[in-house]
Amino acid sequence: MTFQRMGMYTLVALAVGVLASALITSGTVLSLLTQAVIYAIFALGIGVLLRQNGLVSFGHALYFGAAGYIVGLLLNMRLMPAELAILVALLCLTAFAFLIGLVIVRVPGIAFGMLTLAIGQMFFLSASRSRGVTGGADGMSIDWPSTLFGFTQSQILHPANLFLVCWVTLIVLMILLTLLLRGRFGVITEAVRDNEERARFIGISTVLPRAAVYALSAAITGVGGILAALNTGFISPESLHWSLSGMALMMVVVGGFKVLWGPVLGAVVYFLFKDVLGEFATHWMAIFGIALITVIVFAPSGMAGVLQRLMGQGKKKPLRAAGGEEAAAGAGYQAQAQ
Amino acid sequence: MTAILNLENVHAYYGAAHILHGLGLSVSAGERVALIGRNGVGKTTVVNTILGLAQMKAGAVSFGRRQISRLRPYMAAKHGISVVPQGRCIVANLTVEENLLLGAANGRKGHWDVPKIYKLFPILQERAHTPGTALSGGQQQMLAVGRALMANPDLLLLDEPTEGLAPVIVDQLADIFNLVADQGTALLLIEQNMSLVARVAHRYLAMSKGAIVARGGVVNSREGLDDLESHVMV
Amino acid sequence: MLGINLFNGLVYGALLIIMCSGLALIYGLRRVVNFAHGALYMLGAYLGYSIALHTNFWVALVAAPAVMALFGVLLDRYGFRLLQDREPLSVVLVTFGLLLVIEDFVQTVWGKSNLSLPAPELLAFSIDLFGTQVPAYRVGVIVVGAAVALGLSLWLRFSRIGLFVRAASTDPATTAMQGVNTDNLSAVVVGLGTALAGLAGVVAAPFLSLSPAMSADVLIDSFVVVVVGGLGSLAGAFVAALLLGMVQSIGAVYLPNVAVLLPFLLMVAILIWKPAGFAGSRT
Amino acid sequence: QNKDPVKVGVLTSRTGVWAEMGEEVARGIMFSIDNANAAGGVDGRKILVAEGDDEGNPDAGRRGAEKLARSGHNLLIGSIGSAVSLAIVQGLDRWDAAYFATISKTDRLSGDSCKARSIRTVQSDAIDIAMINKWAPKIKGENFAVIASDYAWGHDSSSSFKKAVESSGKKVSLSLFVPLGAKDYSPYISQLKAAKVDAIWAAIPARDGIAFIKQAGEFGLLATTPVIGHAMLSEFIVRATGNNQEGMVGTLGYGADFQYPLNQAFVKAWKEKFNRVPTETEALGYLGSEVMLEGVRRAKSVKPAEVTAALRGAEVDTILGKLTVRAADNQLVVPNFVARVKNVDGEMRPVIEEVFTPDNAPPASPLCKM
Amino acid sequence: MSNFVLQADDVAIHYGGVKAVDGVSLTLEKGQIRGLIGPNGAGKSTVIDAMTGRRRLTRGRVMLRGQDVSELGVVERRKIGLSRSFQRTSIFGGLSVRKQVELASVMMGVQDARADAEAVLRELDLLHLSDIEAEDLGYGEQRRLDLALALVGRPSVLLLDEPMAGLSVKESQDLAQHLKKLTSSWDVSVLLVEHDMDVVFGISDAVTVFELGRVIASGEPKVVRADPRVREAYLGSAA
Ligand SMILES: Nc1ncnc2c1ncn2[C@@H]1O[C@H](COP(=O)(O)OP(=O)(O)OP(=O)(O)O)[C@@H](O)[C@H]1O
Ligand SMILES: Nc1ncnc2c1ncn2[C@@H]1O[C@H](COP(=O)(O)OP(=O)(O)OP(=O)(O)O)[C@@H](O)[C@H]1O
Ligand SMILES: [Mg+2]
Ligand SMILES: [Mg+2]
Repeated sequence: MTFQRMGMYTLVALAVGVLASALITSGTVLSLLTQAVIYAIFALGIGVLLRQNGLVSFGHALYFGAAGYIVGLLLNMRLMPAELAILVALLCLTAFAFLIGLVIVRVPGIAFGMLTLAIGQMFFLSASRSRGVTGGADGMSIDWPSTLFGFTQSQILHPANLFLVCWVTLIVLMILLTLLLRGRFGVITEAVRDNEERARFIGISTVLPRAAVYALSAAITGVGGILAALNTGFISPESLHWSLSGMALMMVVVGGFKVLWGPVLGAVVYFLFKDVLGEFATHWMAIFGIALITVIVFAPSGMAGVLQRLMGQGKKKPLRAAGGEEAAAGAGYQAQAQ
Repeated sequence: MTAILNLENVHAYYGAAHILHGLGLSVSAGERVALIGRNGVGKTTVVNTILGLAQMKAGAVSFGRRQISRLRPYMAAKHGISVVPQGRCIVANLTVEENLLLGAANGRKGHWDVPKIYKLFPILQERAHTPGTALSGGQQQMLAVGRALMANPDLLLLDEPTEGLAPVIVDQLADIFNLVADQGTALLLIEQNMSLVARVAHRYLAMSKGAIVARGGVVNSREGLDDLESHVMV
Repeated sequence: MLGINLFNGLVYGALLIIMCSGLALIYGLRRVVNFAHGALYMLGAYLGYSIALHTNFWVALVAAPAVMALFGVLLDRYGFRLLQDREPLSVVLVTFGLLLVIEDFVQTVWGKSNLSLPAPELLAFSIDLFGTQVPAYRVGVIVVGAAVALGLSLWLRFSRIGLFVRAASTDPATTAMQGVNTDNLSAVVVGLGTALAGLAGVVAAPFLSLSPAMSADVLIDSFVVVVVGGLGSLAGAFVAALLLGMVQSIGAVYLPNVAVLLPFLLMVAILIWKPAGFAGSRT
Repeated sequence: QNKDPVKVGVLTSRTGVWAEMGEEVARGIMFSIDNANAAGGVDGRKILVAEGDDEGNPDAGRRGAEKLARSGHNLLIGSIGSAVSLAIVQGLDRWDAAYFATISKTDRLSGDSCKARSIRTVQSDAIDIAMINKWAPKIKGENFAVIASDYAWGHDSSSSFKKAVESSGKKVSLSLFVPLGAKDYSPYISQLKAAKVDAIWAAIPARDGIAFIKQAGEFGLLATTPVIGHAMLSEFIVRATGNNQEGMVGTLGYGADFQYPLNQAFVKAWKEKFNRVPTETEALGYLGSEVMLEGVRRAKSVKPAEVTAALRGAEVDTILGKLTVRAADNQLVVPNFVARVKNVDGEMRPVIEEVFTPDNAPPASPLCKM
Repeated sequence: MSNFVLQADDVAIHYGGVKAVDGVSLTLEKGQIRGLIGPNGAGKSTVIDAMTGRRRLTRGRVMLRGQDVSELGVVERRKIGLSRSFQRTSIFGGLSVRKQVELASVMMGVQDARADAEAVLRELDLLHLSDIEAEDLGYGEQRRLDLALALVGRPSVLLLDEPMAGLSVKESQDLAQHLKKLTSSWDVSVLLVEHDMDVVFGISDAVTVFELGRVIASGEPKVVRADPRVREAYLGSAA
């Protein structure tokens, strides 16, 4: 993709957002889309981790929820203006994720996923049991000030505006990511994902880039968490629970993680689908399960893959599994290492 | 003579990559055939096709008189075809001895059993209870050969069995392959080391670009060697 | 007091052994971290409940796992086998989908309420242990757990199929090349693993209550066990299951403030110390 | 005649951890609404209902509430979890909706998170605790143990019991806190047995409570030591624990045998339809819905803000008597009950033994600023 | 200080009870090619692992240009000029040939990484494959790519673990000539583990023979080739 192409896509995406916010009058639809975009950012974070590190996180809800908690606490303590609180929250999360990352990215394959799950659950349990500051299992409301970045609360919270804010945030994040991953950082992380040992033998210290990707993905998810906190004005331990991570992961895989916009697509489809379930909603679990299985079975590279194929720009050969050390069973016996 | 293995007009793929282009070959009981060719012409793919590990989109494979339409990987062994794979593929969490026992999974009885293999490769007996992958490359190769023999095969597929082996071991293996063949097991030997081919094979098939391009008899002499090497030097 | 706590830990550990040996077996052969395992456990428990209502507990103890085994065979044949060339994450999410379907199914068939299955007559008495009365049924749970652990170990170590299972767990392609019918082998192993989940469910039914949430409860504990033990390793899972059982029962008494976090702390600590778990040889 | 219909959004747990209670709440609410419709509606308006599922999760609850409210069903009622209710009330102004809390007890709903558009019709934790303060000193025994779930509510229950008991010169010699979602209670039960106390105060709600009671029975604890349950006598718990709870005493938010004309009529009608008495959860759902409809009747409007405003400070006649919606915090000041599980006509259910009238309720929280 | 570029002193590596390498000393002079041969399992790969920091030493030390590097990690050793190839091809399957070689070059701190990468690719006849993803290459090409990754940044020491394995006769001979050329044009020293005796004896300046984790012979190729112990333990008919 050339820079012109990218610029064009960006403009189109922004225009779509503005048009949507202007033309859609139904508050229900707008709030649904807002929700979808927020989760798209969440999923984008998980997708980056998967794409660049080949690592699956079952605990990213930690960053989604923690972002809301940190902002909420900072605001409740009235230590600083909300704008600064947002920044501080993101920095804290990123730094925390980087430190944790330094330790946990050494753990290979699916065990990494389990480790993230464990860490996430520890925070979930601690938040549920804590009394006082975080409101424990009941959660806490977040006191957003009456103005934020120069806009009044009711302006920001107006469905059309809020949607636009989230949408623009998503687009900006995607542009930044594209630029970042296209540079040296992107190549290094891909090399480390492909063959960690060899990477060290060409002079890449492999833990640092992996931890950096982990921190990056946490930061992105954190941005989603902050928008969610803005949207709901409330945060509870459920936002830290692994089932939320699982749901976001589901969006990533259903959307397809080989391209950046796959997870975004997954999130949008998820919410629209859930919404049209309507009266079958009591059986949403079964319907979802079946839909999930169907997509995975029939569209291995997610809906993004299907779309790409329809548009005729897909790669002919399937990309290699980034999932872990296990080579697919049928790939021939040469796959085995000595 | 009955063919143990017969491939006709095989087209094989890895994903979208078309590797074998209408390849045909056949090995009869007790024969010693060499399959030679440069790197990457598709020799291993022939093995993979026989084992059902590559996708065969056209053509036919038959074991003995039985036509096999859809290959499952365990089918070949059941029909008396065993493999010393390129890369050895020693099963990591099994001991040396268990790796050998695994070779007998097809349930065929015959000349070879564990003691006989140990006699052939004493080092394996010494290491019988260590994990198979804790052996060096060459020791693993011996184990792979031993394991393949445990199947008491009618046909032994040897995919570059001497890659990475010391010359003494290569000599030893040459003798062993001859011994095995003398006992009536057919050999299909894929090899880069032409002097080994010359010492073991009676007939060669030369491959290029996924098809057989030349065939002939093998003579164990300077000229014979030159002839063989001419097919892989292209 | 310590004695009775160790006993309690042993009971839960035994249940985890039954549960996790199935999970480890399936992972070993199919490289699938089966998120549906908890749901299968729940399904087993509810099936056992219904069978026990119409016949008795002992029939349920055999019949429910048998039905589950059949389910497992089908799952392998029409699920895992078709997906065997896919990246692990996809298959994990397929099992996640299956979990949703099973949970919904159980809620639809048996309702959303908690159900309760009494302990079988034969074991409905108490015995005196370390000076307190403990239900005999719990001793039974330990016996079943020990039997499963011992039986599986012997089977894997000494039987021909056991050898094949171990081989296929490490390297399915090579194992197939040696003439092992890996398709059937997987079906057997997944069937067995599923049956064990079902057995765990039936065993748990009389002493932990039956509810649609029982699946999620035990799933995380099971993950902790198999990961701490080393994915796919049975011996590791056995050790980790007992360890977790002990940690929970001892922790609840002596470290009540952090008791909930203990399993996770255990997992984090062990994985950082040994990234591949107790028995992990994979690096 | 062409008045706008009353559009109610019944949002409760259809899936998730509280799905079973959700079913009961919804049944109670629908019973009230169906009856009202059969009688020609309220204020000459038909009542239309749309349903939603909060999945027992605040985020899903908020989403569901927003969807219902924005589609016009902006009289919301029925969520169970306190966190879900707290999440919903944050959005009421934005969506122009009102909310009736029928089951969520957290004090924050009538404390720092109180909203003019939100009314609670069930006992708050504070009301429960005031009752415990009165009742606990009367419980037989000198030496007690406490076992409670390890989160805010459990700790509150435990400490207020302890304070009440100690103020009358008795003591609590063992306090245990059990993590939410615990499966195996044996480590706690062995400690309780070893403590050899006169009675045990247990505050373990719902599913966890069921597991605790079953296992306590299994270990013979219930046979030797009386267990007093805080919020553990609900029918769905009693049903799931077999005969284990027979004779157990505890707190209850509603009793079918409460002597009050409206209640007797309600129970009778319920029996006709369902062939059994209503459960605590069903009745609380019914109560909430009745209060909501009364609001419409008084406001002569379906505008959420007007409905709640009309109720604020009002006295309403309910199945639990003539009760006031306290103006300071929009809390319906309800009575409270002590009950005992008994075998009535071959079925276990809680039977009221003592009523704590609304005047026991503590004053409104100063944190509530509407 | 010695004039050895690389020096291993009494290096030992034990895997539990297995003494894979048990007290080996080795030296490499500037611009020298030293062949390292020995029966399978003699410990050749293990010694390379030890010198590059992939395995921890049980005993002994490794010196690079007089500096003790035993405690340094893989990355640091590579950065100060100690590079290796792998017995089993180890490349980045998902990256294009050019991308990965360029990356290696960048990591080595080469100024003009692009030019450096291209030079190496041209040397190894991979330039025409630059834009292909490595996993789509043929086996021989993958082996050359493995070597290319080891060559960028002009390391001063190259430890090559059976670079000719699996190559055809012609490819091996080309590669051998190539190595010879490198040592003179780049001043790189090579430790060459290889089973192709024609190659080893053809291009080495010195040969060391291992058996059972110990050195059994070392010296000029001719002398070593004539050593009866070496003949018996290793060479057989290839002598
Ligand atoms: N799994 C795979 N996917 C795609 N292409 C493959 C795969 N395996 C091998 N190939 C390609 O198929 C071709 C034939 O490979 P094959 O391994 O059969 O060659 P070979 O003759 O055995 O070579 P060698 O002598 O190096 O072992 C090569 O170009 C190789 O790159
Ligand atoms: N991870 C390991 N654990 C235990 N023993 C090992 C391990 N790796 C290698 N060994 C043993 O160490 C010894 C030396 O192995 P090494 O791979 O260094 O041999 P090599 O000389 O490179 O042989 P080859 O020429 O076959 O590659 C062998 O006996 C081998 O069995
Ligand atoms: Mg090959
Ligand atoms: Mg080696």
